[in-house]
Amino acid sequence: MLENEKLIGLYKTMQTIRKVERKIEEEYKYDEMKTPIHLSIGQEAIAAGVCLHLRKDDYIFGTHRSHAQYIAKGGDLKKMIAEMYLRKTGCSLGRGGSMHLIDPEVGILGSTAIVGGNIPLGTGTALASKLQNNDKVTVIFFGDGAVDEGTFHESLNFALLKKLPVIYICENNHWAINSHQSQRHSGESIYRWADGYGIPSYQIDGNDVLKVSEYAENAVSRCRNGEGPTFIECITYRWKGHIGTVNDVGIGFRPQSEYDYWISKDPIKWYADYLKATGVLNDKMDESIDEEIDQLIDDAFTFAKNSPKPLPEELMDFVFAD
Amino acid sequence: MLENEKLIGLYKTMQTIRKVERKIEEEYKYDEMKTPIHLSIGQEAIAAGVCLHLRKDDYIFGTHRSHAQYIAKGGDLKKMIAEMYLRKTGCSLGRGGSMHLIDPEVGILGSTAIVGGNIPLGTGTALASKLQNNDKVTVIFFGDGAVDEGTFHESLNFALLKKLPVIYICENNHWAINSHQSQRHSGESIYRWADGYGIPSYQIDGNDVLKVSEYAENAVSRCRNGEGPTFIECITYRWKGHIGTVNDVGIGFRPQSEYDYWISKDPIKWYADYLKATGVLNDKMDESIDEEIDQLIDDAFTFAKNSPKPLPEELMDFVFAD
Amino acid sequence: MPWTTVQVEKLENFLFKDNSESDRVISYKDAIFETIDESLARDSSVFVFGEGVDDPGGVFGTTKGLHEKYGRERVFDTPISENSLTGIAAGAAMAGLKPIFVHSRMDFLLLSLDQLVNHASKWSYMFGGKVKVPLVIRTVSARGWGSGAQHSQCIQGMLMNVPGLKIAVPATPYDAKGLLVSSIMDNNPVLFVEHRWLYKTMGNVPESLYSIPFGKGVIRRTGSDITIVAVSYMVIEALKAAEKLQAENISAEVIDLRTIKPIDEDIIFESLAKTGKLLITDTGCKSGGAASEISALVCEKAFHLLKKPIIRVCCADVPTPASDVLEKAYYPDSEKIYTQVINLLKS
Amino acid sequence: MPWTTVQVEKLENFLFKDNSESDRVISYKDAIFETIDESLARDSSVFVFGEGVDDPGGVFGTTKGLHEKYGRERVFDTPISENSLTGIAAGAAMAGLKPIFVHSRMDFLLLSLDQLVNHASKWSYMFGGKVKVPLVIRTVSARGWGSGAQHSQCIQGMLMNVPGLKIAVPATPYDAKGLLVSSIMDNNPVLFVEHRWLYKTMGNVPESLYSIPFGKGVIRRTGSDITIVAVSYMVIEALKAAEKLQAENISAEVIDLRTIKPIDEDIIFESLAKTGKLLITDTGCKSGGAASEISALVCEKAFHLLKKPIIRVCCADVPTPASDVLEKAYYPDSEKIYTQVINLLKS
Ligand SMILES: Cc1ncc(C[n+]2csc(CCOP(=O)(O)OP(=O)(O)O)c2C)c(N)n1
Ligand SMILES: Cc1ncc(C[n+]2csc(CCOP(=O)(O)OP(=O)(O)O)c2C)c(N)n1
Ligand SMILES: [Mg+2]
Ligand SMILES: [Mg+2]
Repeated sequence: MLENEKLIGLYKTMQTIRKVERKIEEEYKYDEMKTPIHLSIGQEAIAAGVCLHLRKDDYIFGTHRSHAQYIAKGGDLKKMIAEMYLRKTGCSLGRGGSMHLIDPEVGILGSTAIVGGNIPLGTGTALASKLQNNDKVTVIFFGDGAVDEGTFHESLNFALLKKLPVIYICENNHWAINSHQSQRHSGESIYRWADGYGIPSYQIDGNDVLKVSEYAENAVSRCRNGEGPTFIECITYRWKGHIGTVNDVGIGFRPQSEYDYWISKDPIKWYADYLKATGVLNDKMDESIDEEIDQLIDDAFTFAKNSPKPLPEELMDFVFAD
Repeated sequence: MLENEKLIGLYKTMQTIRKVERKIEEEYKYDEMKTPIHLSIGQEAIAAGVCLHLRKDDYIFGTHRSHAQYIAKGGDLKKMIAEMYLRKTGCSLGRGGSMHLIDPEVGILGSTAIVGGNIPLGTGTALASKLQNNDKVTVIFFGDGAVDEGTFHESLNFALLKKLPVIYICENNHWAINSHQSQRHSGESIYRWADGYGIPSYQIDGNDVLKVSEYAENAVSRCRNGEGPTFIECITYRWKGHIGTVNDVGIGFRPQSEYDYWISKDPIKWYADYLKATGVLNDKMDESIDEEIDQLIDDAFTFAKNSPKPLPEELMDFVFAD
Repeated sequence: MPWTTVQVEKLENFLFKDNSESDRVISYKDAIFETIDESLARDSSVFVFGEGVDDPGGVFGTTKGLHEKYGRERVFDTPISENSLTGIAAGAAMAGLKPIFVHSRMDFLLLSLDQLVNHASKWSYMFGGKVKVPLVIRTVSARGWGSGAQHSQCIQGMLMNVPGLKIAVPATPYDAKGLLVSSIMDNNPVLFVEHRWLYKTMGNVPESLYSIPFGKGVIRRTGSDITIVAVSYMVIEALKAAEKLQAENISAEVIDLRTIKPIDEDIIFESLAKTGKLLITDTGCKSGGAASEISALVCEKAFHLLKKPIIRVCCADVPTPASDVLEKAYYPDSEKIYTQVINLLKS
Repeated sequence: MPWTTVQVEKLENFLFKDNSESDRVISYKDAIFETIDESLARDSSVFVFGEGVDDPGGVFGTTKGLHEKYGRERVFDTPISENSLTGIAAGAAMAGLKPIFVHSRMDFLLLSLDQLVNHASKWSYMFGGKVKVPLVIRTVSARGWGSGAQHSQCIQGMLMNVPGLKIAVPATPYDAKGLLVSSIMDNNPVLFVEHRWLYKTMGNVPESLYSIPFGKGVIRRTGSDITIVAVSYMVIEALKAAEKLQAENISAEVIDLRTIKPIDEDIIFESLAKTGKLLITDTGCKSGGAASEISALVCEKAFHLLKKPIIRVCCADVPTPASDVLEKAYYPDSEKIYTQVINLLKS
């Protein structure tokens, strides 16, 4: 069982993600963030529960939907928001936009907008850990759509073959844009595929941050002990539509009933109630956490909005590293 | 149990494959077949056992090592040998060479030299059978190396999702060129991967033509009944080296002991003994079968060697179909 | 809603007056939609599939509702497996069907080049014409709104290096329909290159099905001082540039190639015979792109007609930046074409 | 034994006298082998992997026995998973290693373009230079002996359209070593294009490690009547053609670009200033290939130096035929270069 400090830490992380996403959602309509956004509201528990057990020098790779992981791994919030505004001060200097978040200081080596594309990359940093004889762990976050790609198969086979220190976190929110899992897989258990290779694989409630934390902790220690990869399928749901700020609920889109069910499974609400019931959290603490986070967010957005944009003459910079 | 006629048919097919391969091996040294060859000696039981249950209008797709399947499915032998000699009369009019055998008359729609490349193609003809509402079956033959590719994963997931009439035959001879399976997979059971998707999957003795026939028969009827794909891993061994006429046995290559063991498991020798022990075959019949096959082979090689080569001015033909 | 919509909605409507009889004016998007609709109705061997074809959005409206009209057997969503789906389409084509496989972004085509280049495009030749692969690959290229390096590529130029593949690059609603019909009827793999910024473009389109032959370009605007060969969306930017140039009394002839594989060489040469000067503009990166091949072709076969250097106005040789400021610097547009022409004529 | 060996053993030894001090003469294959050997010894962050690197053959001898010398952790065989292995190499590079990933045939590169083009080549730019991807992709192109359409492609031309990627095309043992050293030291993805028919080529190679800068070509033979720019193996055919042309009192200058991304423009322009005529020969298909980009570049920047059309001598725009007769018709060689030059000068 985690000590209170960590329990609160998880809560803060989840709240920060939620509040940052809400703020982005709120500001997006002003068309100042001229870049696609993929909000992770509803999926906060996964990034929080996994990253709790990672060191600063462990690696993570995200996807088009990476805000949560960037925040959970300790990425610089100012630089993240500045990237949303495509400013020179952004984490990718305005070249990448919301789908390309990076912060090497804390092991975030980038995220890809190509579905399934980050699976080999993270498997590669894990190979590096092995060749460099360090105990750095790599975590790759991807969705239920990414497992459709051949890279999933090729990379998992390789990771097991070489017993690499890598953790595959599949955030199964059942949807790939408006394509339901049932239109892409004949079964509902992605973890069985990974299991077929012989990789320890699990399917868990991705909205239960304690469960996520528990399974992640074991996976991380397996990696540190050189026992090889682990696959964890986290069942969850994205509240917002695939992209932008719409909801994608209703005819042709996601059923209202499904949506309502998952709203009732709000990972943050459940966890807050749990922490309060167990006396770890009280309303006063909750308020101050709120204020603390709001302050961070205000600072980040102010920083971003007041930052300069790249200059046209800088177009060719960074095509090649020296 | 199969009736005698079919039992003898299987024997003839295996012998034809073996003898054709031996003849190619013998003739190759004259450098008249200016194309790479991949002999299937030792793997005859698989193509024979599977194709026994296919109709003329069923489809098959092969790989770089497709001589056996071409013969077993009833491909024109003359045209096959002519292709080896890169003649205008070859099955691919001299454009393809030994790795690209085709005979649409009997459902052989081609073979690919790109490992894993035929898996989607055969899955595609199976999709066509479904959309066209016919009961044609597609069989895709590939090796233990092909399953390393992402196409394996992507295609099997799709085939099960759409319940396609396709049979995946993995000829596991444990080697991909000089790369042993253990250098590519952590386990020894490829069928488990397919099983992970939920596809009925089996691992059988690929040198026992009766076993192959039995499993293939069931798989074919599942296809015809619209019950979807089947995966069959056939354990076998190639006697010759990966390519050409060398043996690839000895230091750095395949261990002599392994080679000797598998020679002792000669699928044809075992089957001949079995047929004789059960009185289905006798020496006299065996001899006449021999003569019959030798005649076919002589005719094919004579035809090929006396056929004209393509002309330089025909270079641009067939780039596009009209 | 796909983010590029945010951008596209900002574009003004561009109207093409085609040399077609029809006075019915519809959008590029609707032209594609009705072609697919009518093709599905006409030919039972045609089917359409790809990520999101049954989406409420229907690949930016081009497949919207067709799954309800023709059933999910012939219009279906797929797993995210571009390479295998391309091979599956090729296999279905070998068995006599006419698949239309859709990529909502051209970038995803890069996952499928094994099946497209190593297999589909080579199959007819490798087997001496014994099997046909009548396959249409639709790709939509995006531009703007921070689409970024992985959601905005136009790699049609790369694929001109692939024997056995045909490439259509329609710029008008009329061509979108006529070339899509030809692509579906063709017995070979065809890459059908669409551009998101053309979707709102309006033009005359006959209701009936008609086809436009591959390898026949069209002059969009006649002129005598310089020839501008434009590919895909750049046709619009070229026409805008020509308009501006007119004000400077510079008469630019604008050629829309319609297909870049095969290429209509004669239409370029005939124009050059008048102008002696050539500017080529493409939506892809400059180096190794479509403009380079066209330039090389001219320099090899019509050098005698050239009075000046051949200018290429394309994307910079840089992965697409997300920043709006950098996008402006990165993309070719009417201003850049205009400036280059002025400089060329001054030189 | 790989079948191309059958073919390569038939080739006569071609000797390059390089402007290097060393009088040690070794083969192209040995130059690559020793560079990898010495690089593994010198830099612990270097590792080599790919299908068959630990094979008794050792990728045609270029990695032979190295797994015994440096251990299977740094020199290892792999599953047949080109796309993911490319991404795995890129990931390892991001973590500070210097991977060398080998394809025994360039055709297999087509399976990996998602990771090479969408990821490795864009990573530095997409993230504002925050991460480096020092990655070397070795590819060996085959030719002849019925290799066929899927085992003989030379697609370096296609990849010139990819920003963020560097492409080396060494033709001599000296360059093979010097450019491989530069490629390994480079902090960006480098496509290292080898040709099977160059493996037996002999030349002077210093024992010590040395590097050759990207974007610096070299004149292999000086001449005054025509400039022949040759890529990869075509350098040898160009030199043979130049020899034949000499007999006709035609003096051909042969330029070996060494790297086609970046391209040494000046060396071409300086030569053109003398000759005014240009023939470009590449190992790939003509349309949309390397020759097209080089031609377009010249026509844009050095048009004033051109007296005649720019001729491209490349493979026909056809999938590679297996037939020996058709191979002869398909491939560019010294005779075709010779004939084209004669025709050009006559014209
Ligand atoms: C290779 C590729 N194909 C298609 C797309 C288009 N696309 C963008 S996001 C997405 C859905 C991804 O779904 P999932 O992996 O479940 O992630 P989620 O959006 O649910 O977080 C698709 C298909 C893409 N970006 N890359
Ligand atoms: C995509 C691809 N990668 C690599 C190769 C080189 N190659 C040719 S055959 C072969 C081994 C195939 O092994 P397997 O699938 O087991 O078939 P087998 O030769 O054993 O019949 C390899 C790696 C290839 N042809 N295609
Ligand atoms: Mg999802
Ligand atoms: Mg094998």
